[in-house]
Amino acid sequence: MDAMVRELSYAQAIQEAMAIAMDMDERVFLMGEDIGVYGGAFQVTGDLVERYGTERVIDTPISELGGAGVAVGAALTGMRPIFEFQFSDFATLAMEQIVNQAAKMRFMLGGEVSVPVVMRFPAGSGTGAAAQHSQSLEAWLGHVPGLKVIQPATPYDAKGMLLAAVADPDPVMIFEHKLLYKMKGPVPEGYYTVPIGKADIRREGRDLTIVATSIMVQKALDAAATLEAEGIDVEVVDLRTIRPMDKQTVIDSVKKTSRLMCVYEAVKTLGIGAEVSAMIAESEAFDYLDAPIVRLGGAETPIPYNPELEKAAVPQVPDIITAARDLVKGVR
Amino acid sequence: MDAMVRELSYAQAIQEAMAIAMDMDERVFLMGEDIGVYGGAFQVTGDLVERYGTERVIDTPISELGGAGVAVGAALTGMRPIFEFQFSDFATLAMEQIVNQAAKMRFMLGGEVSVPVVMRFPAGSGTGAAAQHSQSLEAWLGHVPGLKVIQPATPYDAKGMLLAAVADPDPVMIFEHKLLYKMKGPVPEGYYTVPIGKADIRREGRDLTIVATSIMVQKALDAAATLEAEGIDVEVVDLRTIRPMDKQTVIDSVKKTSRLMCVYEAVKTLGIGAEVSAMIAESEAFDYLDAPIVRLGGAETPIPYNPELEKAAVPQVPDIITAARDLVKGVR
Amino acid sequence: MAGASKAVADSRANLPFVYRQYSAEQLKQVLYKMYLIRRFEEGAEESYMRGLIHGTMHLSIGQEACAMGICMPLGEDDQITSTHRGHGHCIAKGAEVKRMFAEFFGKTTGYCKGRGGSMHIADVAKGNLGANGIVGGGIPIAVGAALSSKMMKTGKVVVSFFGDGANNEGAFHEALNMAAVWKLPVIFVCENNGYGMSTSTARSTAVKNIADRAAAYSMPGVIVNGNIFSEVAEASYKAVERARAGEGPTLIESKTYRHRGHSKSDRNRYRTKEEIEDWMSNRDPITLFENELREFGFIDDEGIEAIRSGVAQEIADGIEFAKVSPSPDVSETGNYVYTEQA
Amino acid sequence: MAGASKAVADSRANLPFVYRQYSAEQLKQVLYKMYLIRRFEEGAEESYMRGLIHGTMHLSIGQEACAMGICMPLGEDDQITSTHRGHGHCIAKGAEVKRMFAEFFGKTTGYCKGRGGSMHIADVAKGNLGANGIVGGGIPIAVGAALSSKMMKTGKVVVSFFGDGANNEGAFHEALNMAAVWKLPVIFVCENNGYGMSTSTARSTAVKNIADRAAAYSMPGVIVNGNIFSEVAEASYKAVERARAGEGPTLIESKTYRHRGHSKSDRNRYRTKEEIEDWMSNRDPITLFENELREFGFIDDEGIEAIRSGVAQEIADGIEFAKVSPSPDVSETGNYVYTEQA
Ligand SMILES: Cc1ncc(C[n+]2csc(CCOP(=O)(O)OP(=O)(O)O)c2C)c(N)n1
Ligand SMILES: Cc1ncc(C[n+]2csc(CCOP(=O)(O)OP(=O)(O)O)c2C)c(N)n1
Ligand SMILES: [Mg+2]
Ligand SMILES: [Mg+2]
Repeated sequence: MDAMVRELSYAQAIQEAMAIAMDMDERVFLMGEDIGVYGGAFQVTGDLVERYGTERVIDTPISELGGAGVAVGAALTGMRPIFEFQFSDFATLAMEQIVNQAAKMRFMLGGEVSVPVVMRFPAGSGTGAAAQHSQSLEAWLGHVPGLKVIQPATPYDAKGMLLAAVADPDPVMIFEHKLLYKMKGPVPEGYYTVPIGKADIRREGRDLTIVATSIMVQKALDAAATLEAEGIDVEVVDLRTIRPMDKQTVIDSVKKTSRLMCVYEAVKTLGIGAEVSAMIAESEAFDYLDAPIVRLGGAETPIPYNPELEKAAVPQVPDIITAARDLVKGVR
Repeated sequence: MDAMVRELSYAQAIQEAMAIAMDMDERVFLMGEDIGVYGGAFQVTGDLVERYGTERVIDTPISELGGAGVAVGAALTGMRPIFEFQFSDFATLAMEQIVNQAAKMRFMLGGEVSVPVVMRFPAGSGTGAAAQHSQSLEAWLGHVPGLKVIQPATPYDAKGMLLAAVADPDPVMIFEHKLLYKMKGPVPEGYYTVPIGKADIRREGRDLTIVATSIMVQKALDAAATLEAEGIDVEVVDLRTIRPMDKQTVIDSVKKTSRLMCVYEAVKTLGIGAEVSAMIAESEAFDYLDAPIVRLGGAETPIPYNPELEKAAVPQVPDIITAARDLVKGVR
Repeated sequence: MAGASKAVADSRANLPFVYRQYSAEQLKQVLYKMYLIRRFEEGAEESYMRGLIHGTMHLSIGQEACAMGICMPLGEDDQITSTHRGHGHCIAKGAEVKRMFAEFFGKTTGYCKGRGGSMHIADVAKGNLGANGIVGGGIPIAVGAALSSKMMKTGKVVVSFFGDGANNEGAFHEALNMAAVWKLPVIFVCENNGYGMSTSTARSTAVKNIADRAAAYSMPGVIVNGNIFSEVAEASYKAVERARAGEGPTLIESKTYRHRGHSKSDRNRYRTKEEIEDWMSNRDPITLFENELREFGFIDDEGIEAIRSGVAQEIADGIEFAKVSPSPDVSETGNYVYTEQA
Repeated sequence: MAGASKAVADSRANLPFVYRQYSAEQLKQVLYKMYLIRRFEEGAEESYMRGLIHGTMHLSIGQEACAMGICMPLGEDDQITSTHRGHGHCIAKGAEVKRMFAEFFGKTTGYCKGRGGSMHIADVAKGNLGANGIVGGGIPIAVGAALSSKMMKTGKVVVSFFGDGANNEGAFHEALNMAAVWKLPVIFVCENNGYGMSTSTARSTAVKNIADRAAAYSMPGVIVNGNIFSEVAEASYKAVERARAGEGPTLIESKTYRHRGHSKSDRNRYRTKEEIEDWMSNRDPITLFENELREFGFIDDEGIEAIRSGVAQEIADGIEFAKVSPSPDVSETGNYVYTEQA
């Protein structure tokens, strides 16, 4: 079946997933700002409006709170909306509907309803868009029971996890790093899903487990390639799902390598790495640890506009290499 | 000077701090929903409107986003607003102004401005107000550079830290547990401050460090009293500030006791305990650890209405006792 | 109008809307339900005082004509989103008081299995998508439900209840605008009881009537006396017709008053005793409707008595049902967070 | 009107507002600044194409009369909040283009020391509290600044610029309501260029004119041709007077057009070439104003030429300044997050 696998960009993979979902289920539709004729700020919806019409590819006014609420209401009453935030930063305007309504409605109503809404959040820095358009806020939603939160790192996962999200009866939040949109990778044609809640071991290794998310997965793999030459054998775990987290895969990896480093772009304090570290520190894997657990997260600063500062504010490949080397060699 | 120390409730202590701040500085004023003639949903502003008038104790319309933005704009232009959210849950409506504006404005403008706004968030469960009125969201704001985030646990600290917050040139977010409002404790008259960024060792001990926040501090102390009878000597660290965290005090304590447990009411995953645990696991204190780091946080659920379930959803004294005993005795 | 003779029907021609539109049986049923709402809330209040219910609650006593009038022309398939002050809406849309009491008592037989309480009371089967603890929170959700109706061509109409205080929330603005742009079958019902908690509309709202804001969304804005059942029902009827015809949303402002404080902790400092007295004595919606029914010959003293005692019985049974129902087990604290998958 | 003889003054009596209100020197200065805005943006665009500027930017070419007209009656102490499309506002409020270029180039000499870039350009000393990356984000902040003005009795007037797209944000609604209830000295200026990114007002907004929404806040709503400097300035002048007199806010809708795409990644699929052509050829605000000035005898070809070459020089100098200015050191990545305390 190899003939069915093409190289697609991450954005194309998402677009294909949305098209398949709309073909399979007429309840699926898209909502967001400028996702119609404009094709979306990052051209993820692209020309879908030409294929599915303005009734299923709905341009909303610039009303994030209301728009998210409409999606929640539609999901509650039988539809399957996929809502695009133009930038994940604008989730700050819609936290009410996401957190108080979508996440809690099933619970508050004693299980009488489900809210099968999918929300997509273009996230992260690196585009020179400065502090209000570059945030990584997945940890906030990861703290909220009732939500599922995913961060696919490859075109393959982007498609498969989006299709899993659409099939999921509960609200699923997808954080897509903007710099991934143009990244290419093999994507099978047709329908498939990648399960929510399962991490992926992207590289096996013996000396150190690096748990990475989103764009940091590729950076970790790049670092691992360099470290291999130095004789350091890194295992790279792509976390993929923030909530519910696949604890067992991480625990098993750490039991094997005895060392753990987490790499993520969001602000270090209270980011995903805090949870991964704490989860290991309270698990059976604690006894296997040969070294402190290291976190490489974003700097404690808003994202700067200046391109050099912008890069300096988030982990880069050399930072990962240095930190990994120090950790394995026992440098404190 | 003991004559000047009275017993005040936590709410009274806050009210007194606000009155002192308004007496000392005419730029200080209060904004919020029903803080005037109603006295605030939890009677924290009480009768202040009678003393300071409706121009300095301003009832806003029910407009959290706009109201927070007005406070930010006033702070930016020379005033010193103290903004009360009626419930911390409604911060979900104002995250835009808190996170994108207040937190980042100084940075985005290259240090040309400061935003000395204080925001108060009545938080937590235990009042039977169900899922949308019982959240503990301090971890979200703790993840945001540019903000300072505090959680005073006693009337003394509530007054002193609020006065420190008003004097601070940057935005300070205060999370006040609703069940603390009626708690009484000694409070000196007059002006004093309790520094932001300093933890407090509320009880010294040798066997185990419990880092607790807000209402969990008292519960931890209660647990410690029981454990003492069993020969377990607990050190209780009141974290007090979430951002910037007082790492050194926690590190020193763990180096002494070799065991760490964090107790907090918020949802366990990605709550404060994750950060405290990860901070220790990457610090010099790691080598001193004799046991896994345990977190006792809230259940992975919205807060239920039913009172028994509501209690079961957050750590209680017996839970702390059991967890501490197991940790010290090495039960896994 | 089953059972009404032609002569009776004719004699109704000059009567207010509901007397022309609905049968005597139906109208008596409305009176029954208005009493049911009131007695339900009185029963809940008493149970609260006796420590049987915890938390807080927001009573709609004095606003019963609103809930009943708006829901009168709705079918069981039509949907509503409700508010923190939502007991009346819930009963008006067809809920059983026993399951409501059970919810307030935190029991598994409650509408939300004891997880939601007063502020999240819902009855999805009857089209009540739920009360809401967030002021304005239900408004965009109603618009989403109306979008579903339009996309799935179900013909459903959706009503969003909210208060005067809610009209200053951004959610109100964003939701009304979208509903109007997309011409959705939704009715926005502002129950203007003069205050958002302690803040009068004069102190909170830059416009005299909430309905005046309808022009900002190019939709009809209708003001009714919310204490007169027929007025409310007539406005709702027209708005429902408009919505079903695909002509888009309507904003109805129903002016009314709550007799009780905002919630259980209100000292009522922001309004005078006289004002409260006046509304209670002279403009009580149940008294007004009951007198009208009697005056127009739709009911007699005996009929009223039957209603009152019927209601009393239903309330007593409801409370008893709630009391004897089981509480959820603490081992089930984590249930219903996610949908159980096969 | 320093220097204008009485005869000249009299002959102005029938001219549009600005020709009566301001001196020839002042008006020539306005033309200069309109050119400065345009050439600044063209210069920025070119620098972007050449890779000297990263990120994105939103050009206001075609909207220059708006920025200049609104800011004309403002004093240096008066304040504005601006938008993602804020270069014009910044220059109109008195900023130096060299420090703006330096900011775009990410240099320490920039207004934000290279931390903010185009979307956060500000000049606090001149009263520009900052552009904003969040649509509608500046509106409540402006109201807060106006509250400061009122509380501190500084007499300052605050202007909040925003686009037509922003008028559907909840922040717009909440902020205008509060400003009106509290009668604050703030002016809401909607630069209606017909589109919020790709979405026309017809597809996004349930009302024909944004100014029609002023009624929902009991404030005056004024519509002006945003491409005619005098019309804009006159409306602003009246609103400023009203604000300073303590009569509260005004909503001004300035109808205009942006010649360029929304940002650097716009394919312009949502509007026709003809539409763009028409606005560029027949309604360009600079051409209109320049022609008017010439027609009314306030300037001649030589004067225009002097302005153009003066602007060209200032732009060239500004770009050079930006180029040679130092970049911040990466060791300073964490600076300015908090206020440095003694
Ligand atoms: C977003 C939000 N803000 C504030 C509150 C607190 N609160 C609950 S009800 C209420 C007053 C609401 O007034 P109105 O909309 O007029 O409804 P009423 O209570 O009069 O029925 C307030 C301020 C809330 N629940 N949600
Ligand atoms: C809250 C928010 N939503 C969406 C965006 C993305 N965005 C930036 S500008 C823009 C269009 C704004 O339209 P308008 O207010 O009319 O201003 P214009 O660009 O036309 O000047 C959009 C959607 C944003 N920056 N902030
Ligand atoms: Mg009200
Ligand atoms: Mg526009």
